[in-house]
Amino acid sequence: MSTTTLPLKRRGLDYKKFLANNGALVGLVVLCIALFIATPDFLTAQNLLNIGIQVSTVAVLAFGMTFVIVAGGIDLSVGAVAALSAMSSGWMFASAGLPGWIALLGGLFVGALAGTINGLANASGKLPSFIATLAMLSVARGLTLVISDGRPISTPAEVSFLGGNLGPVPMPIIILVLAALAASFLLNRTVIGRSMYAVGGNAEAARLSGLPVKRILVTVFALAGLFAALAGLLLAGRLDSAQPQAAAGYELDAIAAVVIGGASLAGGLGKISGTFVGALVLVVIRNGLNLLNVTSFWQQVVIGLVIALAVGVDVLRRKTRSS
Amino acid sequence: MSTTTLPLKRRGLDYKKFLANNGALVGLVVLCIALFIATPDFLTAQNLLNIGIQVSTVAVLAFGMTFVIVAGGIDLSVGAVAALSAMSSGWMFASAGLPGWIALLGGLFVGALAGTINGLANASGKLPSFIATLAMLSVARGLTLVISDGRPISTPAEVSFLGGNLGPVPMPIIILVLAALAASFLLNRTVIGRSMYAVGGNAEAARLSGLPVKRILVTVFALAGLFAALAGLLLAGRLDSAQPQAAAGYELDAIAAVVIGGASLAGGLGKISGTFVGALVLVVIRNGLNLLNVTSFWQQVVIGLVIALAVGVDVLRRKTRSS
Amino acid sequence: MSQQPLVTLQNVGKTFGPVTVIKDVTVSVYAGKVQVLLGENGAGKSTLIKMMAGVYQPDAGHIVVDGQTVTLPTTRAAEELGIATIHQELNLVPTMSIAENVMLGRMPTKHGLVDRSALRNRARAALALIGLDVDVDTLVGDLGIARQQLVEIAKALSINARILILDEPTAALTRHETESLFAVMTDLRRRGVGMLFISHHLDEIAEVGDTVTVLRDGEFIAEVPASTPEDDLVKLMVGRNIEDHFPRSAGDVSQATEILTVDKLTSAGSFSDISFSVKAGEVLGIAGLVGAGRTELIRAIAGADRYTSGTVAVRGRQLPNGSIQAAIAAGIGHVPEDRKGQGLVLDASVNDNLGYATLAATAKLGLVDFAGQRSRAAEVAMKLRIRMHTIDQSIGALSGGNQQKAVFGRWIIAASTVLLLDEPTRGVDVGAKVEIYELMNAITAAGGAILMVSSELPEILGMSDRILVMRDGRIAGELTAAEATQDAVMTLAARDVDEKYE
Amino acid sequence: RGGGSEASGTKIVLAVSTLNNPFFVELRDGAQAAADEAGVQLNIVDAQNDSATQANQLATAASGSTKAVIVNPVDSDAASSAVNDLLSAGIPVIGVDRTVNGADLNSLVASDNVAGGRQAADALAEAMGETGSVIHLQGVSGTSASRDRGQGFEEGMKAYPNITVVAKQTANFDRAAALDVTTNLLQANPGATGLFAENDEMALGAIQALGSRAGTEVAVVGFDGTADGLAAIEAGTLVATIAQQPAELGKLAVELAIKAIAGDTIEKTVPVEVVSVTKTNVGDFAK
Ligand SMILES: Nc1ncnc2c1ncn2[C@@H]1O[C@H](COP(=O)(O)OP(=O)(O)OP(=O)(O)O)[C@@H](O)[C@H]1O
Ligand SMILES: Nc1ncnc2c1ncn2[C@@H]1O[C@H](COP(=O)(O)OP(=O)(O)OP(=O)(O)O)[C@@H](O)[C@H]1O
Ligand SMILES: O[C@@H]1[C@H](O)[C@H](O)CO[C@H]1O
Ligand SMILES: [Mg+2]
Ligand SMILES: [Mg+2]
Repeated sequence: MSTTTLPLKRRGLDYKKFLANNGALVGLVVLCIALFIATPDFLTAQNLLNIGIQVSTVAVLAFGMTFVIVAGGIDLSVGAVAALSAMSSGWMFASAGLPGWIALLGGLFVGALAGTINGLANASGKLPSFIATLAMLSVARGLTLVISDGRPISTPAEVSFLGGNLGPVPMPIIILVLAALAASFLLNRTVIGRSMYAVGGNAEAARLSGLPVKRILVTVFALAGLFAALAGLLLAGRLDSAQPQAAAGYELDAIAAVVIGGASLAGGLGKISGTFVGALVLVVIRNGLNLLNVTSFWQQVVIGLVIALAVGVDVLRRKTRSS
Repeated sequence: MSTTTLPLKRRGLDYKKFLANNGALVGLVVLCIALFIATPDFLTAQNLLNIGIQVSTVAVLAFGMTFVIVAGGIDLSVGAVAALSAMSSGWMFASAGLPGWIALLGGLFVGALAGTINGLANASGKLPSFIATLAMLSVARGLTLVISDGRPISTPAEVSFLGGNLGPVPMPIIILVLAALAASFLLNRTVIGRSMYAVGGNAEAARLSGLPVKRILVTVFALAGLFAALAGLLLAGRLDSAQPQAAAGYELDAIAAVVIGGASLAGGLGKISGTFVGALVLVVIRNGLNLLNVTSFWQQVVIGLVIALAVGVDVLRRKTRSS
Repeated sequence: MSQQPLVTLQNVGKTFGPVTVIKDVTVSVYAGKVQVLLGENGAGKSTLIKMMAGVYQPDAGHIVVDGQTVTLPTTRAAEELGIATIHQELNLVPTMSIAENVMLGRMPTKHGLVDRSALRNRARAALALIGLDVDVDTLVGDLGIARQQLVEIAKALSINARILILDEPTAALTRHETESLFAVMTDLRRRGVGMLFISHHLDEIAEVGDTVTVLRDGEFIAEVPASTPEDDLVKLMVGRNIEDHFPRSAGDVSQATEILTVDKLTSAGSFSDISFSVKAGEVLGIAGLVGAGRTELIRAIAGADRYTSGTVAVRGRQLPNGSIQAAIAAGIGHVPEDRKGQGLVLDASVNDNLGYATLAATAKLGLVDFAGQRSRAAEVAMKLRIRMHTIDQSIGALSGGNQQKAVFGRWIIAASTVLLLDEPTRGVDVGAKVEIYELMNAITAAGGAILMVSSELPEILGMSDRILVMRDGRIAGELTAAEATQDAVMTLAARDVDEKYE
Repeated sequence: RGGGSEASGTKIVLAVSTLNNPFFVELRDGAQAAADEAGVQLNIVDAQNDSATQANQLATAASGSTKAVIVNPVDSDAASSAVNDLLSAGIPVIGVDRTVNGADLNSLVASDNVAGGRQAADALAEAMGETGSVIHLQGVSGTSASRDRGQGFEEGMKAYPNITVVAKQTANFDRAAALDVTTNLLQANPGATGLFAENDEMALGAIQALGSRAGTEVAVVGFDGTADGLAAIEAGTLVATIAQQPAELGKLAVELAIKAIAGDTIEKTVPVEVVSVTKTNVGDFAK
């Protein structure tokens, strides 16, 4: 067989490829079927809309995180940056008196800026991304409190619109879809996106091949910051206010979504579609446990087990396939 | 210059080696000098004792984390496992009516058991350690709440003793020192300790060299669980009670301590002495900011900046040396 | 051979998913003999020996050790039967010391603890066997690739195996180290150790081998004595004759313009005061011993490392210090010495790996030219005869030689006119070497210039139009193609090598 | 457990901000007891102090067969849009412990945190003889409980010109954090004679840090009236705590919810006493 050299049959390749790229999908489907059997409240149009809305924040954060993890880094600051961006936006509107849409753009800018600083600290300052972004987590959360004096700030109508409806469709779902398309386009079709895989796979080989590794890393973190800002504004829109403690701890959810979605913290692997499935797994578990009225202490136990199982199903599947 | 080729001279090698292994030490020293100048309260015998006590929990957690990170993994569950161990110990004493010392040992056992489960999930179940331990974080925190019904349980005298004094010396400091010696001994002198570096540095090479990679990984996580239990009991001893939310979020502190101490999340690198310095950096910052009464909002900003600087100093130092 | 073999792979087969890599092959190793495996890149040599080493389990056939059928589920099981392996790809832990790497999995203990002095002593003894004299506390990650290879060899030697498998141990070595290794092999043979040896250096076969098993496309082709003439071996291996192993067709460059000009280039600690130029149509070879600083020089020219002083210019235009992108824009293509660590993204596809250097240049509006990249990659893969299952498979699963061709191919696609080659044919089979040499010819014929570092003297002598010899980070001398002989080069390279070793 | 009474089929959702704190555990217990007694099903969801999680949970509640919702908002502002969605779907919403700003709740059962903060200032001042220096331990930055209590305390302190607040630091409502922070603050302010903690958990951590000085040289005042807090008052280490009656809050909320489902008219606000508990009246509260 080893004779074939070049072009290459594609037997059922797409189906296999899809499953390989979306391992946790199997886990998600199993989870949904179980919930469908367990409670009639799960598979209702309203509940599915709820899930769509609920997944939006974590998924958007996780899309940004996907860039970082694909490129071999980690970003612990996304939750804090989300809060800082939304709070800055609220402040620009409420205290600085800027027009709502400028405040909205300003919030996005703050997120991208924080991400750029992460990227520079990592790429030029040679700080491990874990440390650079841990520092940013603390700084951004602190600044959020400073700006707000610990109080929520209500957001301009433009931001609240992000949390509302466009006709019958909730805006968070629209934004989620747009963010997914944009992230996936960036990662799959653009030079910078493809370069992220190379940098995460072997940064030295990428550098020697002439890829601008530093610039790529800065872009990666800037994008993570921008997506975090979008998630933060989305959240503020849903809550009609920027909260000083908004999105606290979400970084772990975002990383978990990316990893459940098939990426490796070692870098070089990851897909937006996988990340989306990973975020859905996390949200569907919580939604389902609420519907089933599992008591909140046991809920955490069950969440842990289901996360392990959802990823475990994928591991098992891969094992079976390869043998 | 370019003349030396082969046997590489050792000019002041040990001094260099020490610094190379303890990079953040420079950062710590700078930090201490700054605090010494800023406030007379810093460099008092009492305050140094306070720092010793305050660093004990995080440092013991971080020692356990060092094994995991050296072996190329990550353990997000240490904080939750610490709480579960202490709570189990309290429950064994208060509800099951077991003798205090059995409750103490029982607590340690629970921690090691949780760690072993992490290890098995990672090594045999092939779950990425991030996912396996994230699941354990959720499960252990949930079980802690279930056991305690959300209320603190007071601990037996044997556990409280861990938080007390032995003559003039605080027990947490004694335990800290013993834990550091044990961890460092394990990592440096034993075969399993050295094998952890091999597994983290190049798992494939370790496997091809006949090392029992799975067994090593299970041991690594079991040790992390055991150290977490010790930290949890120490904390409970200091508070005379096991708290359901004890050590929440400490996993990030523990990981940060290890990374500040010079380890890499890619595995294969790390030292107990470095981790200790890393933990001290975190605790000294917080102690200093309390002494200086920096307002709580700004405190977080400053903590972030100092973490970045402490590690940055090391990066700078290495740059200067190599050029 | 009436004697019972130490180990036999009996009618073994191996498949990876849909790909059959080994089909019904039998090969034996006898005490005191060196069995050679010969085959093109991707013929299945490494796969075959991995079954003997306990890395892979055969899908068909069985393994016989001392007349008993055995299974080797782990490397440890193989080691317990006295089988030690030097793998083609280095299997070292970069963050650990040489001593610990040599003794990995077999740490000496005292009272259950690592016995550090025994550890160092045994590691030193192992290094001494192959004449590597470095501090055993040095981290392996700080060593160049050649010394890492020596550590890997020392590691296997220290096992005191009855059966030693050597998968291309000489690929990264210069003649000097190769001779030390052969001396050890001769000694082992005398002591009754059976060996299985793989190399693409045909001259080495007669030197150390007893019998040769030839594989082609995973199938057994022939077993012949090691004294078989090289040409016959080549024919068995590739199925055709190779007329000229070094088909260098140099033109007259006396009137040609200088393409690459290096002036007083110095990098503190690595090399100093290096000046030379390469003209259009010329191949300049750089010879030297391991550690002479050749790799550092090449990396500095390529922009991979910063230098302290001096200048590098391409076609008269000075390149900025430490800029790989500027170098590439000026037409430079750099094939690094460590393909695994520096050349390839192992988890990425062959297609992606071939295209990295041209990703940005061929993009439109920042969007990747997928179709174009793919057709260019396919074309070059075909031209270089890269043996693979599909162009979308991860490059880590290709055989070593085919990986090397892919690194080369990246710069062919980029149409580089100044190639900096660091051990360009390491691990490449004779047939493919000639293909690479033809490509070098094509590039020089089109007015390009090539700077080639190689530790393979025949390659340096056969392909260079001019040879610089480096020693201790300086240029020790220059030879024209006409004056260059192995002796002349070695004399310049190693003039006071003995003093240096102590 | 909530499932006990399918007979009536009435499902009430209690959305609580967190159950990681004894205060809310007691609130939950009070609510559960009242639900059991009335034979209704009580589903309890825990937002773990995250406003967005709570919004998700409220939305999920709206899609089920829920008859009424009791909400203990993580943040009073952040809950409004989710609560308004419930109200416009015709589901009655009762607030408990904290109000929901910008929503027309059917009823609110609460104690007043700002007033409680003022009472804490008075209790502390009295114990200190209206003179001395005070350390103020704050809760999680940015939470309404911390904000309101801090605000009330500062307002209350203005009446005592001879008392100065020498340090104000956060200990995150957490006992262990309070132990370390208090230790550090005492280092810089060895002369402090009073300490206000925005909850009992922090007060207990501070007492641990003070050791034998607690209750003798340094007066400590907490907030909540948890079981451990009351025990500390009896032991003399805690001077006072501002007791809320969480079980009572939970019980009243469920009773109001049942009335609202039945269509009865209910009071818009049901105040629950916040009591300064000291050694003199601790006997009335012991649990
Ligand atoms: N893990 C694997 N998965 C899929 N294919 C593989 C794998 N390992 C090897 N192959 C394929 O098997 C064939 C034989 O590879 P092998 O490494 O044995 O060749 P080799 O004879 O050692 O070549 P070289 O001289 O280049 O080292 C190659 O085509 C390679 O792509
Ligand atoms: N950080 C380091 N510490 C110790 N030795 C080093 C370090 N870096 C490089 N060396 C050694 O310096 C020597 C010079 O390296 P270089 O790779 O340039 O030599 P070379 O002539 O290209 O030989 P080859 O590539 O065959 O090894 C090498 O032997 C390498 O092992
Ligand atoms: O009212 C509660 C309790 O006082 C608790 O201690 C912290 O959170 C507040 O909201
Ligand atoms: Mg091979
Ligand atoms: Mg070299």
